[in-house]
Amino acid sequence: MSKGIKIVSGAIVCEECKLRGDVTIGGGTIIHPSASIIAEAGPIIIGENCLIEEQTKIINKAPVGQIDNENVQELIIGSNNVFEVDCAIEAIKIGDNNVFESKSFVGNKVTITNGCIIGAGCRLTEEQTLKENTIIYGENCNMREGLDRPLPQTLQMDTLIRMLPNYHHLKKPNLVNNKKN
Amino acid sequence: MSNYITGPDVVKYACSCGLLKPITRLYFCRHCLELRCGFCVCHEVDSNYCGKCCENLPSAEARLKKNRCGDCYDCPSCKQNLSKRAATVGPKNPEDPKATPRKVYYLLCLNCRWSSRDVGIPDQAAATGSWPERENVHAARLQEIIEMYKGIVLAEKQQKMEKDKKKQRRFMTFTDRTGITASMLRKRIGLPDIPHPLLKPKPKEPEEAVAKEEVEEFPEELLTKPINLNEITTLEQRLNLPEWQPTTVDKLFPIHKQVSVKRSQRCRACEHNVSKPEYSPTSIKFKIQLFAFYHIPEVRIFTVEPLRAGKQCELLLKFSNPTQHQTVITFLPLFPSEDSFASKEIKELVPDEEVPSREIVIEEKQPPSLPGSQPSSLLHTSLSRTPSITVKPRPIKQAITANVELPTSNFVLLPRDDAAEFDDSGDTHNIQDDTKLVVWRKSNKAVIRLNITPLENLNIGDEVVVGFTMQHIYVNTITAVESKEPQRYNNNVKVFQYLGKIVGSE
Amino acid sequence: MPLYEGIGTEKLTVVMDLGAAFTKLGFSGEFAPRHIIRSEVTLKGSNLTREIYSYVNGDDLYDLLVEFLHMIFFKYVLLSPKDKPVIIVESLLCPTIFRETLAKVLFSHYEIYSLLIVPSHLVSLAPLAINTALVVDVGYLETTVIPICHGLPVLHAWQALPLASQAINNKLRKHLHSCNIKISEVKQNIIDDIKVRCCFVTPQRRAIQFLKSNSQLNYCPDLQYPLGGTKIINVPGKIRETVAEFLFEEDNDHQCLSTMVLDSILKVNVDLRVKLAENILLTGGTVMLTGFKARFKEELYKQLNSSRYEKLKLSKFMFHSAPSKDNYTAWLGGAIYGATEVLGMKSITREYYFKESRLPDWPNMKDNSRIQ
Amino acid sequence: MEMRDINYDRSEYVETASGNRVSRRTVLCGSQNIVLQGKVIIQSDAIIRGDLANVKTGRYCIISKEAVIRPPYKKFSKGVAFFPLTMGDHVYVGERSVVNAANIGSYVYIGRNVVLGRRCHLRDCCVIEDNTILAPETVVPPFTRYSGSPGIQVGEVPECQQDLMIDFTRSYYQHFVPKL
Repeated sequence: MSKGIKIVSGAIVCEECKLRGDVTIGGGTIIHPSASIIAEAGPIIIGENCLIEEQTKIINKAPVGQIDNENVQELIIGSNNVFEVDCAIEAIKIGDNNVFESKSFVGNKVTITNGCIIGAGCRLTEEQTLKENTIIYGENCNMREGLDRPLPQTLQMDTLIRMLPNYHHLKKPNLVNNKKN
Repeated sequence: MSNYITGPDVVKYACSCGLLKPITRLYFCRHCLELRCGFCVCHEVDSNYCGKCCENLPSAEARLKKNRCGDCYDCPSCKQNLSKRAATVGPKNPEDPKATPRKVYYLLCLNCRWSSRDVGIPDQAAATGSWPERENVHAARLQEIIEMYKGIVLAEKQQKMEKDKKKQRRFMTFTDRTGITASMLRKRIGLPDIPHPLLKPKPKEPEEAVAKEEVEEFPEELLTKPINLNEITTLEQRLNLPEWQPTTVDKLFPIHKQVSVKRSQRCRACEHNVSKPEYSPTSIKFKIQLFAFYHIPEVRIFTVEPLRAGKQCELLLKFSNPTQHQTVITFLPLFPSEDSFASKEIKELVPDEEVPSREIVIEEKQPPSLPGSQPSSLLHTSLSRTPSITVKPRPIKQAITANVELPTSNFVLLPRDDAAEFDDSGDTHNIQDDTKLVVWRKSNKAVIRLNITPLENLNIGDEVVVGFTMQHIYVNTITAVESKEPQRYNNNVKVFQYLGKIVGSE
Repeated sequence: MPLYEGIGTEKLTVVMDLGAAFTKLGFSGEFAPRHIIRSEVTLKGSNLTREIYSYVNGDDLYDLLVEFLHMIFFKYVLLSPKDKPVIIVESLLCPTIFRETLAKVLFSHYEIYSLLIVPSHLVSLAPLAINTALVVDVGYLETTVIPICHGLPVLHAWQALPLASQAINNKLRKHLHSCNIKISEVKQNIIDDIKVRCCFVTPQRRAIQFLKSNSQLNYCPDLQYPLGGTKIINVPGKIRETVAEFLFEEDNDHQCLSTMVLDSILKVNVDLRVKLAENILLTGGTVMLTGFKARFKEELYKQLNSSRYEKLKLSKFMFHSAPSKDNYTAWLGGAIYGATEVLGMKSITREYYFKESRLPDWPNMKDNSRIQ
Repeated sequence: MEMRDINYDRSEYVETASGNRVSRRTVLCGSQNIVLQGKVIIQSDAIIRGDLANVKTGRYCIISKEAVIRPPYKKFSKGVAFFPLTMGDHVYVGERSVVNAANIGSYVYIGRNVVLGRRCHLRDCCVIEDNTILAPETVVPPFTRYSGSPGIQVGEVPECQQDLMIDFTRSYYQHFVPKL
């Protein structure tokens, strides 16, 4: 896999965002300015129709103390995920239809399945795998089970797709839409 | 950097009731010329309003709706407010072509994503006011019991009144003399008997509760099946619904939002209002605002040199005059004791043992002692005052750990005029200041230099507290009836500064 | 709620039941308290919260109560207290300093019009419309038992033991610390929450087997209680079952919950004993623990056939269930009394209080003289 | 306590005619939709998303480092639109705070590291303490102090909050002087 940024056509990636290392961005994904996606210890693959807002930090960091990087770990992010302003993600794996609210933090020992909502300001560091449709909210991260998945933000993204291009310089998509994997 | 909004309070004023409060928390009653704080004013509910929809609720309606807003709801699981969400649902009869998709509403909590659909409450067609309520299961029975007790106590009260009335009746009635009551007479001449007003038919006694042998059984499956904590409600969630206190999550339901209040404060001594907000919930203006911040010169710590035990250091204080009248500030010792201040006497103002507890002093409300020549009858309005209860002011419990060398001269503070902010023309119009005292002066503000010496026996890390009495001329603009120009009084305020910790020792 | 017109017109009096852990607030004539809040105050300066019952002396209690009542009147009840009647539901064994300071705060600081103090055990009978029962109030600090015969509390037969919810909390905290070493100081309301959601009172037959050394009985399943997203408290099954056992084990002077009830019945004269045994009323929040009432009944029967109590010719015990949740039965009684005219007749007015400057109290012979 | 001088280097800040001091290192998207009413300070790395909807602030507003001012979106019957964000006079926004609110009144103090949820409505004279997370669509009544996550009312604000904020923001502006 060649090092470098791959953007599938249809994705809106603003100029001011910071992409480092081997990052693949799926179609229909919107990345707001000043977001940063850093693929240090391995590639990051972001699915379709994700929404990544300002100051978001998605980092594929080598777990501390593991210096040799022969087993390159991939950070795979599913589709229809929403990363709100200033959330920090270092999870191993993220499924679909998840919402990470502002200033939430997910440590590198956590696996997120589908339809989860991580409340604003919640810090998840404990080694765990969140079941489907789990809702984390409040100061001491109490856990609840939602009835169904959070509905994808299609309406908001359509308006963004119409509005963003006429205010920002966009990074050119350099990948035709037949996704490899 | 401590300011009034977030930082710790570094300058505190002594209120007339002995508590130390920053100037922003103090009121100044112009009728008895005293500082008042939240502790020694009488708070009253002024108006009710709902915090969310910011509408006023007249008090009768608030009482009828049990102090709850009609269409704002709180989430039962995390006490945040619920917002209404619309969902479109297929037309009633799918085959009829022109039927438009109906819009139905449900409640959703944006913090913990609890929704009214979780507990099976059907979505409502109208957005407001149609959500189902839950009745108290024992409502009917309790209503009967209350009626019964009312009846019993009422009858008892009437008998007592009856007994009193009988005693002091002076003239003799026909039955007293002859012993024939009206009902006996009516029976003899064949008329139907009229029931005695007191012996009206006893209301149907609600039957007494019968005790039962068996008691709610112990759920056996608790021993074997592991419980899922997400289904059991927490203690707070149960207590938010006191009447039903649901134990499982599926019995939770939306709670009406509690109404909040706007309060007005009234000075205890002279019953005058000290602060009265406006009626509309969103306005921040006040009808009556006697806040100390607008009447008493404000003291702020400008800079302070590093504090060393026993060594003299310099403290700069910034005085600002909020009133429209010029005032003169003089420094007086904290407690005007006759002899000079022995350092011991300052250090421990009040030894703790004999702190008198809060007795109540009941004295007839004498008019505020105005130095003017008003005859007291003029002030003492005719309405009879109930004996006023003033709690005896507690002694100020604040250890002073530094002596301040009080300057002998006083200084002038110019009135505040808001226009000064725009024209920066030189305006220190010919005030000769004692340069040793006044370091800097601009419109209604002045910076004063004081020398303070922390006490020798303080060690590193001790808090340094300095205090003095500030006497300023207060111009009372409520002109009494006959004197035209406003009265001028000397008002003494005790001010304490908390300068921080001792850094080094000599 | 049926919006009958009665509520709008007549004067609504505030009814308060200041418990050690929780305070029940509401209005007279209503069927449930409007609020049940913790009896604690967050001091303005720092945000440390202090319980009301942790007062040091009169003045400390005075300031705590001023702050607490200010929160009650202006955040929950939304009523300016000046010249208004107030009803307080209080236990007969409530410390005098608490009653006197509370009255002083209400009268001198909030200038209320009149104060009616009703004994909690007596008024707990009002929702049941009966006048003879044995009232067992299992509260936070202590459990008190006072028999009420024909509407009169039989005070010489009172029993009280510090076996209540505070003791359970302390025991639970000790156990949790022993088996979750890395858990530092756990806050009070988290312990309360674990007790209410996870713990229960086992039936007697299992308790007997626990005592037998060779019991191969397996306990109920363990439980993971999430704490603050990062830490998880492991609540082993053994604790969930046995945390409330000590309430029923006789301590070294042979005292426990069930013996209290029988001792109290012993002190009442003979003809009322059967009636009391068949009218037992359990009140107080701790009674709502799952399995508490069932176990309490079994323990009573077990005590009955022990040697101390054969003088008691009792055959069966019968329990009342009040038309309210157990933790606010006393408050409901106060609300029912408040709706009647007794408020006008028996409450202490401001003038009386300032003339006497003390509260009439049953131990005080001036109020309780026999000759009247 | 009197406020210390905060000095900034002259090259980084632009001073407009009406006294606004805006750092060059800010991300101002859609700057023609952003209206500053005068004597407003926007410090470095702040983000104002004027491209989503127009943002209007009052006089003497202070937006600290890395703060994000972002108009919220609102779902209507037909599609989604971004709500214009208006701020009153004398408003202070702390560092790294995310303001996603719909409307902020005047004389409001917002602490550091605060998150205001979508479509919040802050009335005049309210104080949001540091590290508070306000749930979306919360209405903060005047003269209240909010704290905690989710934000609940923890106290009250003194009645003369209006003058305190005027004095605070004005002395902040006067002590915000370029490095000599």
